[in-house]
Amino acid sequence: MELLGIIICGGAALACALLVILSKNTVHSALWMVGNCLALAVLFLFLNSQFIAILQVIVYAGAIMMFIIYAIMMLNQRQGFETDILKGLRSGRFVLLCLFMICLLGLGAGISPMALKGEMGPHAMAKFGEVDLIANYIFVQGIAAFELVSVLLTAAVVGAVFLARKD
Amino acid sequence: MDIKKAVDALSRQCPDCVQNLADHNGTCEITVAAQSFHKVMETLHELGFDMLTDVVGIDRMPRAVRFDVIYLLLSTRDFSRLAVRVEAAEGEDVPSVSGIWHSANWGEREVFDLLGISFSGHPDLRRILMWENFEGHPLRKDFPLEGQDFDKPFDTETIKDYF
Amino acid sequence: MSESKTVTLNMGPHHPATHGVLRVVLELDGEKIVNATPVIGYLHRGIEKICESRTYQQILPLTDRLDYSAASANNLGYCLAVEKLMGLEVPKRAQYLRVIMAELARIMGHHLWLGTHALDIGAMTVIFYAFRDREMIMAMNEEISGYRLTPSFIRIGGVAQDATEDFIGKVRKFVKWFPPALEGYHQLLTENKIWTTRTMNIGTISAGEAVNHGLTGPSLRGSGVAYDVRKAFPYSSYGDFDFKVPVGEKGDVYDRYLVRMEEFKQSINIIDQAIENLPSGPILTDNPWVASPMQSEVQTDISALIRRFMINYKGTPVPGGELYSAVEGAKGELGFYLVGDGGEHPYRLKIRSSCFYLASALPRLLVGHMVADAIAIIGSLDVVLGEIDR
Amino acid sequence: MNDLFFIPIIKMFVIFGVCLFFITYTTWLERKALGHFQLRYGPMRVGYHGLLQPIADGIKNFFKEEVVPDNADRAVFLLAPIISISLAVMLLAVIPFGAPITILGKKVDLYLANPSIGILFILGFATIGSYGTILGGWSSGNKYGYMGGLRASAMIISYELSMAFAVLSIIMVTGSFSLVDMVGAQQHVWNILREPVAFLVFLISGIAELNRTPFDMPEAESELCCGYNIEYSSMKFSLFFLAEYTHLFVFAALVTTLFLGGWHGPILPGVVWFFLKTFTIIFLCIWIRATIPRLRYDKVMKLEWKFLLPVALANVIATGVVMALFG
Repeated sequence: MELLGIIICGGAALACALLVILSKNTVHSALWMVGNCLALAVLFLFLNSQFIAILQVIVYAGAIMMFIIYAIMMLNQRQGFETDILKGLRSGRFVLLCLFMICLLGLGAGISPMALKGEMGPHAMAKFGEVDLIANYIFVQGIAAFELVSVLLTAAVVGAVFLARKD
Repeated sequence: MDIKKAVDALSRQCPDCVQNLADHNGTCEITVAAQSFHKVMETLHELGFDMLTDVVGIDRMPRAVRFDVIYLLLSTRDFSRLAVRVEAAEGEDVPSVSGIWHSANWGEREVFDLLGISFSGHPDLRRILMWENFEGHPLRKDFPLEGQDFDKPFDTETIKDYF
Repeated sequence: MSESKTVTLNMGPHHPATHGVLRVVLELDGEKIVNATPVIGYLHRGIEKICESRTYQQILPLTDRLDYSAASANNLGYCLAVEKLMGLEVPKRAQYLRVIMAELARIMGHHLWLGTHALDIGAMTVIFYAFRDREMIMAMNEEISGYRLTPSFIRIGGVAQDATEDFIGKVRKFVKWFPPALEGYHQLLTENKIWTTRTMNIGTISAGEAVNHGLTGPSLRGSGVAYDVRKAFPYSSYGDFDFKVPVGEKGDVYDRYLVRMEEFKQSINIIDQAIENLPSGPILTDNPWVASPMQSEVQTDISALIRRFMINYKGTPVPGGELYSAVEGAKGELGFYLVGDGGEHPYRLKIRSSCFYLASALPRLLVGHMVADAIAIIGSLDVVLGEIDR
Repeated sequence: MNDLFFIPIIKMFVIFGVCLFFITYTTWLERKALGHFQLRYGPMRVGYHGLLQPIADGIKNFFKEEVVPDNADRAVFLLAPIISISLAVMLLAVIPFGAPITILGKKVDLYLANPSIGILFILGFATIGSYGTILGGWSSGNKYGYMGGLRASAMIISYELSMAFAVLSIIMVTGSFSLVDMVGAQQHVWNILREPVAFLVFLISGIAELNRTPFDMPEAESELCCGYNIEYSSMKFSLFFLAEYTHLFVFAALVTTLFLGGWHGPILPGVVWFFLKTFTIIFLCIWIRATIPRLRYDKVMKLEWKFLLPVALANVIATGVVMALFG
């Protein structure tokens, strides 16, 4: 039952991901990306991590994709544009991409059993109450790294805004 | 401003341009020749007639010089009116004053649209009330009021609009 | 990616906020307007052309349809022009009744403006308060003339009929009732923070530019030019009444709003003075060419019947000549350039429409603002398409 | 086993049925209340004081012609109202309507689900639901719709933040993400007394997210002639309309749950209290709509980024400080 769900959601995520790069229309691509995020969120649910799942929905499917769609809508008013990369992807390089993804899948299949055993594994989360666990990881054990990353991101944002300024 | 004084000042600045001075039921009116018209209007603007109230076109059809164009001026300082009349034959241009008064822009467009008097130097002389490919000028006295061609349909195919 | 960064937005002629069939083609950069082109003519009925083949009396109802939100003021302007050409003297009582009707019409027009302007900016309740009061004036119109919106009450040479006691009572009641209602409008809008941010410093036009663009009426007075035809060229006994001409300072949407709100007060003030000092006497000039005989005369006197028939079907010959005569309509200077040739029809009647020139100033006012401001600016100019297109 | 299987399904039908009934009648309430604010009666013809009006509207819209513009992106155009309504209805699942009641000797909770992340569920899926608005505007192939969609996405991106921060301070006070726990924590003191600033921020940003006056940017009828739903007709329009009112209802229910003590209240049963409070908030929204003009788009953005967000952040910090000192 669970495995079936995982297979369906994983398949959906993969299909969405493929459609992201194969859609002609940019907004459609972005929409498939939202679908991808949602499928991933459901996968997280199967891993018993509700919190991560809902974060996936709020942050990625909600906020970030909203930004991206806003930007796309702002830039091209419904005239779908095809860049060279997209054209290339629909031709021979598509096969290459599929190969790459299969490799990735294999890699994931090899790694995941190890990862799922640790303290962050689904069974541990179900037992412990995952928000506490994650909060503990981020704000107690990894506080220094967390703060450093936030400073780095802030600097990156400031830099990006500075570079993107019109004059 | 006393209208008489203004007209005197005008005659001093551009002599011989005022062809006729008349009083139409309380509104002073001067008739100006087309060639000195623009200069007269500039002078009047400097003399304080800062608002162009309206542009009136009249078709006097049997007359040789067919059209009258009357510019109604107003001074908002002391509220005095002055009408300036310029005559134009068919096919003759009247110098546009839309560079002096912005309101002349639409006023002259309307006269152009409805009477077919063109204004030289007008920045945007298009039809305004009638649609673009309308034929004829409705306020001319020889415009047919009824007949076969009277009620032409609005043709969206040939119209060059903003899109 | 795309060559032009601007979007063309075709606002109107079917748009809820363009007050009729005004069409403005906006060129937008994001939400900012970089270019605006008003397109008019969708309501062009050729009134000026029709007038050339109608008798002077028959033209009167056409003038109602110019600025249909304040119809009586148009009647007054037209009648004054014809009377001036004929050299008619109008009895004092008729003049006072005309003033009352014209000022009621101005209040009616301003009611429509206030309601729709506020609705455009998003305050949807004001229009119902304004229309409640407008309804009272409609009832007065109906009482005195039989028509609610387009009374055609003011006639060449006087007015259609004498004011009834009922009408006078209604006007008195309205004069008492309206100032508190006006306070209500003020409470809803004037101090409202959102209202002030939406209207202050929007659509600003300096006095010089406003004059140059041919703005008249409240839109010009909002810029600080105290030009009011009622004061500058008094007509129809306006000299008898004591009233102020409110002016603004900056010439933005808010100032135009305040000027109109103050005009409500001044108009009600004029009506109050006129109704209290209403002189007695005839309501129609005694010139037999113009004064259509009363019903009672027609029923007893054959010559009166013939005369009435002649006036109504053949029309009144008006001496030749040209003149320009203007009144202060609800939107600004409403002028009639009348050319008579001695016959029963005018040779040419040019209507100086205030809204036409208000609309011509739209590009100047809109550029640089946002789409939402465009709505506020169009609302603040208070254009009526019936008068723009004629 | 049977109980476990049947009760959620029955509950689902009851809750969605009752809520959709109330939501439909919210439209009636809005029209009636607006009418009386504006010296009118509102709907009067269909049923006693127009009571059957929502049903008549539904039937009418059902039989109207479906129009899909040539210029529209057909798939997205059809998808948009579905996204809107389905995600809006999903939100009803986690709202606790009342204290547990006993039916036939069994304890029944008056909510469909109580996930440990209830409040995040609502925030997340409300955002996803607004894709319906954005895509509806974008796909219509109409410039007004396009601008409405653009405005909608900008609004969501902005106001989501202050809303989340207002919720965050409540989470800090309650110590839980579960809506049921949040109501439980308010048995004695309502959160509105503990977190008045968060309440105001939540109310304002909530009204903004609902796209109601004075923040009705995406559908400003006088500017954009209805904005994002300009090309929609028939049932598709109805779905948008219903989704909008569902959001209004959920928002009011959320304010009740987070700040007004949920189902707690003396004498009357919990469910009654819940709906009383919810409809008070809905009435407040209608009242605001009847009174206040619309803000301009850029001012709306300024209000969020320069005022609401800093206030909400400061409130979170203040809450933390107070909790650290006295908690």
